[in-house]
Amino acid sequence: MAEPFLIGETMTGGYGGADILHGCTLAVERGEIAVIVGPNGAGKSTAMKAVFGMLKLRAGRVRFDGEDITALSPQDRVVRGMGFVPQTQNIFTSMSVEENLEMGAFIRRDDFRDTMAQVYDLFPILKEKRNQPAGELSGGQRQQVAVGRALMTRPKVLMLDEPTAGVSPIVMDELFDRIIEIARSGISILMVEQNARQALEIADKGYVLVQGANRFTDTGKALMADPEVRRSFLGG
Amino acid sequence: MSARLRPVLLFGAVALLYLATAYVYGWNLTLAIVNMGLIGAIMALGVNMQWGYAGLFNIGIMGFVALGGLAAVLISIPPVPEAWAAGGMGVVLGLLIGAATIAGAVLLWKKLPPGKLRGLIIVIFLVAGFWLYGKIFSPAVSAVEAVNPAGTGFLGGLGLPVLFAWPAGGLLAAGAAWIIGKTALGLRSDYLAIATLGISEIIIAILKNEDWLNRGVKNVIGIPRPWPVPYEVQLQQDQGFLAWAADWGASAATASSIIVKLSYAGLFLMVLLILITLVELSWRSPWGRMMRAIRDNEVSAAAMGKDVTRRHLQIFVLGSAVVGVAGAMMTTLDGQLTPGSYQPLRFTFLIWVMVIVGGSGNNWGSLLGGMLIWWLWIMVEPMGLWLMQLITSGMAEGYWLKKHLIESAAHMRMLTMGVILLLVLRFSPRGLLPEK
Amino acid sequence: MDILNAIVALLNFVVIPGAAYGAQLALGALGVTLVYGILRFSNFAHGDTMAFGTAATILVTWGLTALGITFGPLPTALLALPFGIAATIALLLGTDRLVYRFYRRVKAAPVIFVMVSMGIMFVMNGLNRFIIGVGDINFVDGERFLITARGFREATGLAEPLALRMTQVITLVTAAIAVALLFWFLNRTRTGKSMRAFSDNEDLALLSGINPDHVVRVTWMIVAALATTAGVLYGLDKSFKAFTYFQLLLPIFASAVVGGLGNPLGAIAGGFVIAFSEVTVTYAWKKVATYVLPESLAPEGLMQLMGTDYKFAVSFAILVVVLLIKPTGIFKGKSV
Amino acid sequence: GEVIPMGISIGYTGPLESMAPGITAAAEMAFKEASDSGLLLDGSTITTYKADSTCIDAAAATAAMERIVTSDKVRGIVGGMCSGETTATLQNVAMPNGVVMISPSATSPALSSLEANDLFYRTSPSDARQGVVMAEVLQERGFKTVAVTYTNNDYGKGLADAFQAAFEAIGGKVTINAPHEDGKADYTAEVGALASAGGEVLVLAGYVDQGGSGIIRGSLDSGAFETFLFPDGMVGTPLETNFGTQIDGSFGTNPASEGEGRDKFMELAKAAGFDGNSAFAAEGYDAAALMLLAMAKAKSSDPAVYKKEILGVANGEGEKIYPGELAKALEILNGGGTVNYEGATSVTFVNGRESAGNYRETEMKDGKLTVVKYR
Amino acid sequence: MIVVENLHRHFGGFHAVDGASLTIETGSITGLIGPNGAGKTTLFNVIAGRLPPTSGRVTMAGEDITGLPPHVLFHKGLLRTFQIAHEFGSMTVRENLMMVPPHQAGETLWNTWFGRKRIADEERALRAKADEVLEFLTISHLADQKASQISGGQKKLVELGRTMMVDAKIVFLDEVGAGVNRTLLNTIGDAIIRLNRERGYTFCVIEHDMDFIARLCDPVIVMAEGKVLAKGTVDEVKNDERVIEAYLGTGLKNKVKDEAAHG
Ligand SMILES: Nc1ncnc2c1ncn2[C@@H]1O[C@H](COP(=O)(O)OP(=O)(O)OP(=O)(O)O)[C@@H](O)[C@H]1O
Ligand SMILES: Nc1ncnc2c1ncn2[C@@H]1O[C@H](COP(=O)(O)OP(=O)(O)OP(=O)(O)O)[C@@H](O)[C@H]1O
Ligand SMILES: CC(C)C[C@H](N)C(=O)O
Ligand SMILES: [Mg+2]
Ligand SMILES: [Mg+2]
Repeated sequence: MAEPFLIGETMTGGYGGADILHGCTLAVERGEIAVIVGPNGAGKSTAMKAVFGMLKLRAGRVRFDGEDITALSPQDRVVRGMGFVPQTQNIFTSMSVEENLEMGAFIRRDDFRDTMAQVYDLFPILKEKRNQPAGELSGGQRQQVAVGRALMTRPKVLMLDEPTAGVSPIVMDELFDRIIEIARSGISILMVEQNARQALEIADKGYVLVQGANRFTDTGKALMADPEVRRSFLGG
Repeated sequence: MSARLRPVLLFGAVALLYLATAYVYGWNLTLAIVNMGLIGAIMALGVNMQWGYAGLFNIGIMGFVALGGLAAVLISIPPVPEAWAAGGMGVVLGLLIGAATIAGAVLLWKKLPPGKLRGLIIVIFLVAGFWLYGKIFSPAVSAVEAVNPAGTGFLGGLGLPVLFAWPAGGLLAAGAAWIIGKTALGLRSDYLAIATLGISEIIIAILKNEDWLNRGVKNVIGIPRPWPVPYEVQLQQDQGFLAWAADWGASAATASSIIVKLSYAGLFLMVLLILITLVELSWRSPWGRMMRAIRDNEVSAAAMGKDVTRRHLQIFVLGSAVVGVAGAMMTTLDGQLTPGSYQPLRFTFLIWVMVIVGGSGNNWGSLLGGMLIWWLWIMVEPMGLWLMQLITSGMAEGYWLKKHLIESAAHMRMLTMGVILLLVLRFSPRGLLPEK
Repeated sequence: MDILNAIVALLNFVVIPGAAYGAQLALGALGVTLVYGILRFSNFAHGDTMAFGTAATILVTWGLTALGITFGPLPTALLALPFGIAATIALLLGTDRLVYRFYRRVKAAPVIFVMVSMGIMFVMNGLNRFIIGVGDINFVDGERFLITARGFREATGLAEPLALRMTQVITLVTAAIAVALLFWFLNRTRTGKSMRAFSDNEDLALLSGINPDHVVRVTWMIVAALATTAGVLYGLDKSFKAFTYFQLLLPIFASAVVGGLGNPLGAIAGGFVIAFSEVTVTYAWKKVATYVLPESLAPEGLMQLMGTDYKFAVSFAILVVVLLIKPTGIFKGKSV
Repeated sequence: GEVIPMGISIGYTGPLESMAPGITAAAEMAFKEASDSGLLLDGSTITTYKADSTCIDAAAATAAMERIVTSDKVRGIVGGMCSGETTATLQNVAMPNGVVMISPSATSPALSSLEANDLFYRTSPSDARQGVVMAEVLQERGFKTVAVTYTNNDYGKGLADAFQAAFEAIGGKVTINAPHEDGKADYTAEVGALASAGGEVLVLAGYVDQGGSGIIRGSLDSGAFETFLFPDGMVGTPLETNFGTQIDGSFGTNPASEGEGRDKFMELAKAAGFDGNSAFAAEGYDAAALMLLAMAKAKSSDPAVYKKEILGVANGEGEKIYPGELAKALEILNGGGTVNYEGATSVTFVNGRESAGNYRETEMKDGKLTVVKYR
Repeated sequence: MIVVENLHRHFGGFHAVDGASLTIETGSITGLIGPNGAGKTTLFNVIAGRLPPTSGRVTMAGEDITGLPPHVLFHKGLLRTFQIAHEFGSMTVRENLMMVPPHQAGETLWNTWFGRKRIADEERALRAKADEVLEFLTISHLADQKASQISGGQKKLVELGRTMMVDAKIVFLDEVGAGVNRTLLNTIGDAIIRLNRERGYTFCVIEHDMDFIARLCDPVIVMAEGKVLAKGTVDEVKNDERVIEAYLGTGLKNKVKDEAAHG
């Protein structure tokens, strides 16, 4: 099998103290959706950061589009076409909504008004609040800004850490909807989700992470069907 | 370096510095540095309480130090009866009227319904109050200041033993801090900082210009020494002491001033240890936990039932009181109050450097920082000269650069101080003894 | 006539000098506010940066005059200014590389940055005296006055003089241009926005592909330009002395804070608030009153609200009051 | 002979740093003269130690002085420089350690009455006297109303008050007597208040390296004042370099006396390569010389012993001694004789410790400070 | 228990809460749902004293509590959690919990010097209590970890844990579920029900997970644009057309599309 588009292989590392990740592997193919689930503190966010180069790895490597990028800085990864929405602190609170989106498009030299229109289309509330400082938004609205910002990058691979936390059902549906669409357009999606059932439903591949290591890896559907996974990780 | 070993090693290193100083320059100078270092450490302790414990950014330390100094004058200097006779009552009455005017205005503000009328009434009240105040206060002040201006020209103090001035300095500073806290503690970080800075400048302005209170810039000299510190001159006339000094093979002058300095050091150390113990006990209790919670996240601490404003006020007042005590101690040690010498660089920034270099949030860090930084502050001057001599030793006598460099040596103090501060922060950004 | 005299006295001793001093403070405060806004700390080394920039400019000015180059009616120092700015840029970039960068890497708390800047302040303080000495240096040349006191008296026949200095006018104009440019730059340009983004959330800025090193570099470059300009204009108007520049730090900070930290407009407003509060509250109205009031009512005393001994205290008291009403300054400022 | 350590405690940094080199050079010149003569206490020589008294920071001055006294063991000190710092170091260091201090320049009236154990003298007069001299100068020049501003410290305030009292006593009018702080960025407010109060002359009891210059600048620029009276703290070369002809017609007073002593001193200074006219330089020479002569008279370099001889050497009977004649004086003293040290400033102590007060009056002419007369 | 009458809260010209009136019955677990930006958190903030209302009134058990500061409300038994976790970062997780109980003897300076014994006893009890809560939340292993160094979900658990340290009368939970693992969320739901039944806590719960709401809440209040849109049982609300349109939507649209495409 050809190598996946983006892969973090047997990643081991942590925040300086004890290791959090123990040989964890995550991968996503071109145009596919991979979903990571697992208990709180399993290391999901840590793994995402590791893939994005925000954490020093003690072992393992990250390959992207056939190249080893383990040593690249996060900025350079952005330039290569990776986009990331962190779990927390994922907006510029003092800047207006529109400026947040502009910052998403920072590395783009082309005209990004189209993309912005699309984002506003997806999250109409943001258009209403375009000139308001993002820090004054409600929790769910902030989350929409965060995702919108990442979409503005037009990345080749989009990494989302719990994009739906705190958004209302209707927006969540829209969001998942859009994620599928994005994937269809050839962009790979790697995301962490606690709304796991909905997420796995649309996932091509699912990972269950426990204590920094892969516990289960399968297609989304298969994981959904596994009773143990359902009981222990998806809330029955 | 393990967490236990580190303090031991660092304190050992500072002790070595002092020992080396004693070896090179003698105990007299060393003890003089020790004494000021201890006072610096107490000030740093107070600031550390405010910053390390509550995140209150106070850069008005100088003001509280000065208030402590004022207390030393007001407590220990004997009253000047002629001045009291000339206008003492007028001054007191004037001050009372002034205070009543402000209190009354605040009361009116609270009691009256909002609106234009309220503003008008208050303005009229204030103007009338201050007119009356001026009428009574100004002539009284002139009368007081006219009494032997070269020698006294002020009301004097209570003539009590100067040791009482230390708690009194604390109280005075605490009182000022309470007023400041009541008004300004709502401000955030740097805004609070500038407000405190401003208020300390106001305090200094008052000390410099209100001659009836403390002779203003004419300085008050001759503040008596605290029990049990003797006077060198007396010691030098005491036969028993002379014999004893001769036994030790020390000259009378040296021995006497070492005795004096040691007595001060003993007093200061005692105060310092008592304060550190009290503070440490609190810090390691639920009280400390609560304060840290407030520091970490005020919003959430309030939601968990902690009265953030009250606690901020409490720690601000306490920390300032500690600084005030140190201020009174310093003026006692100096034996005189010189308002002109209160400068932010020396009494605010330097104390901050002590806190940060020592390690904010760590009381022992304040002690370490105080002793180390004060030593540097004094010793970088000769060290700078020495360094310059070293650098220029290869140059020909009379070479212009050599002359320029040696002459600039006095300015090396700032430079060296800066370099050392940067080095410490570089290799131990959270201070030498970080908060655990 | 008397009314005229009163107005002229007021202009000459309050309005013009107050405005010029306000603009000087404002220019300094702009630099402070920019560092606070983008790099998120109060830069205590700013006064000494200004001194360094000025010292460098003075050296070049001397060089130029030695070569016989002058700037017509304008001070030669303005010609030397670009060189001074360049030197200051080099200094600040060097400092950043050598010192600040490390603390950004380890994500040190703002107060650590403040302390570090204090360390740099000490070092620069020594450095400046080393380079140019401690004395008072007067380096203004060209036409010093647009209107001289004596000339005005002779021309108008008024008893009161009126003086307007070239440097005062230049300072005011420069301050206005600087704030407009800065405002435009931060809010309208890509680099400006990326700087604000960086100041808001460094990690996220990284994730947006913003190059932090670039942002920091640009910030220091602007700060160097502002500081040198402010320092040179101040020095031209008064005189250069390393120690005074250090003392300037206090009112400059006060201006930046009262205006609202991180806000360029605030820096301007703050500068004028501080300057005018110093000048007006302690102004002795006697002279003006003597002109305006009939002879019989001529005042005995100085008609001074407060002695000048309290001018600093008064301006700080005003500052505190402003902050009590608007806790983050006149224009909503930031707080870390 | 021994090597006698002597101290000089002067503000090398701080508001009067420009006066420091002159005083130091003069004092060192006296030390050298005595050392070279080989006649001081059986051919003893002198080494000097300097302490930076900063002029304003009493604590720093104390610490620096503590160092030269306790560790370098100096036997006498030329210093301090400014009055406040001098009081502090005298009480905290010199008296406890029993070291003699002779200040060349601390002029505050408060120093006249300080308890000092015979350890403190000054070769400059009290400002109480300078106030009178200033008033006389104004009167002679026909000025009736003046404004006064002073640097806000004990020196400035003491001098301003002394002047006001003296001037009003002879019928002059002081429109305002207001302080200014040193080292501030702007003096608009002060100049505004002074201008509003008005006056023919501005009496500026400040420091020339400090706020004093700022006040002059502000006054000139706004046309508030054109003529100034400069007391001792202002009489310095910065006046010439910074203002030059702009303040022509202004005048100053500072302690100094004319005559044989001064001329000799000027010659010596010229030979040694410094400006003998620099304020308080001559006093510095005298301070240093007096201690040495007292040592010779007491036949001891122990301050506890020689302190008692200082008055005798200065006010005594015997041969008059001028600068450059230390060798002669030492010879006389070694032989058991007595001398009357006149020095560069016609030293005669009054009040048991300070110079009686000779002043010179200077005027700015063509941008230069020129001596008009002595009084 | 809590009655909110015609409450308004404006930000500049924006009406975040725009005349909301609602009642939270004693002993109920009331759900509060609504689209993003409906004003739910703002409403909480006003009730809990974090923000002053522009107008309107809040009473608790008949007592007017409008505009009282948070710490006073805490002492009246009103607790809340934050939507964006507000942990005490430099303290350990256990300390985060131990600081909560009010009136600790050790919070008085005097006692910290002269009442050490009493403090020690009290601390032991607090510690046991905190460990019990941590155990319950399945994060015992984090007890000694700095709260700044735990995962996003774990922070929310600590946030919830704090409310379990005292006997509250009413607890406002702002999206405790967001970011919490669903299996654990079920356990939390059980705990809420138990606290409600056994200890008589009243709850008001904001949550976007309808399963969670359905399991716990009766009644459910729906907010939209600062006003109360609907109120009723879960089923009533779920089938309310307006609620579906504004908030719930019609489920995963693309699922249908997806199946069509692949099928
Ligand atoms: N400080 C503020 N300044 C201006 N507008 C604000 C402020 N805080 C909240 N808002 C606005 O008020 C509205 C209500 O916000 P609120 O946080 O109450 O929503 P919410 O119902 O809790 O939403 P969510 O489900 O997303 O958390 C939002 O549109 C928000 O933009
Ligand atoms: N900054 C940090 N420093 C040290 N340890 C950390 C830090 N952040 C997280 N950890 C630890 O790493 C482990 C994994 O955290 P991570 O954030 O990756 O979990 P997660 O799977 O994303 O959980 P959640 O679903 O709650 O977000 C946790 O046990 C946490 O205690
Ligand atoms: C050097 C002198 C100007 C000092 C001044 N006479 C003083 O006593 O402060
Ligand atoms: Mg996570
Ligand atoms: Mg919300």
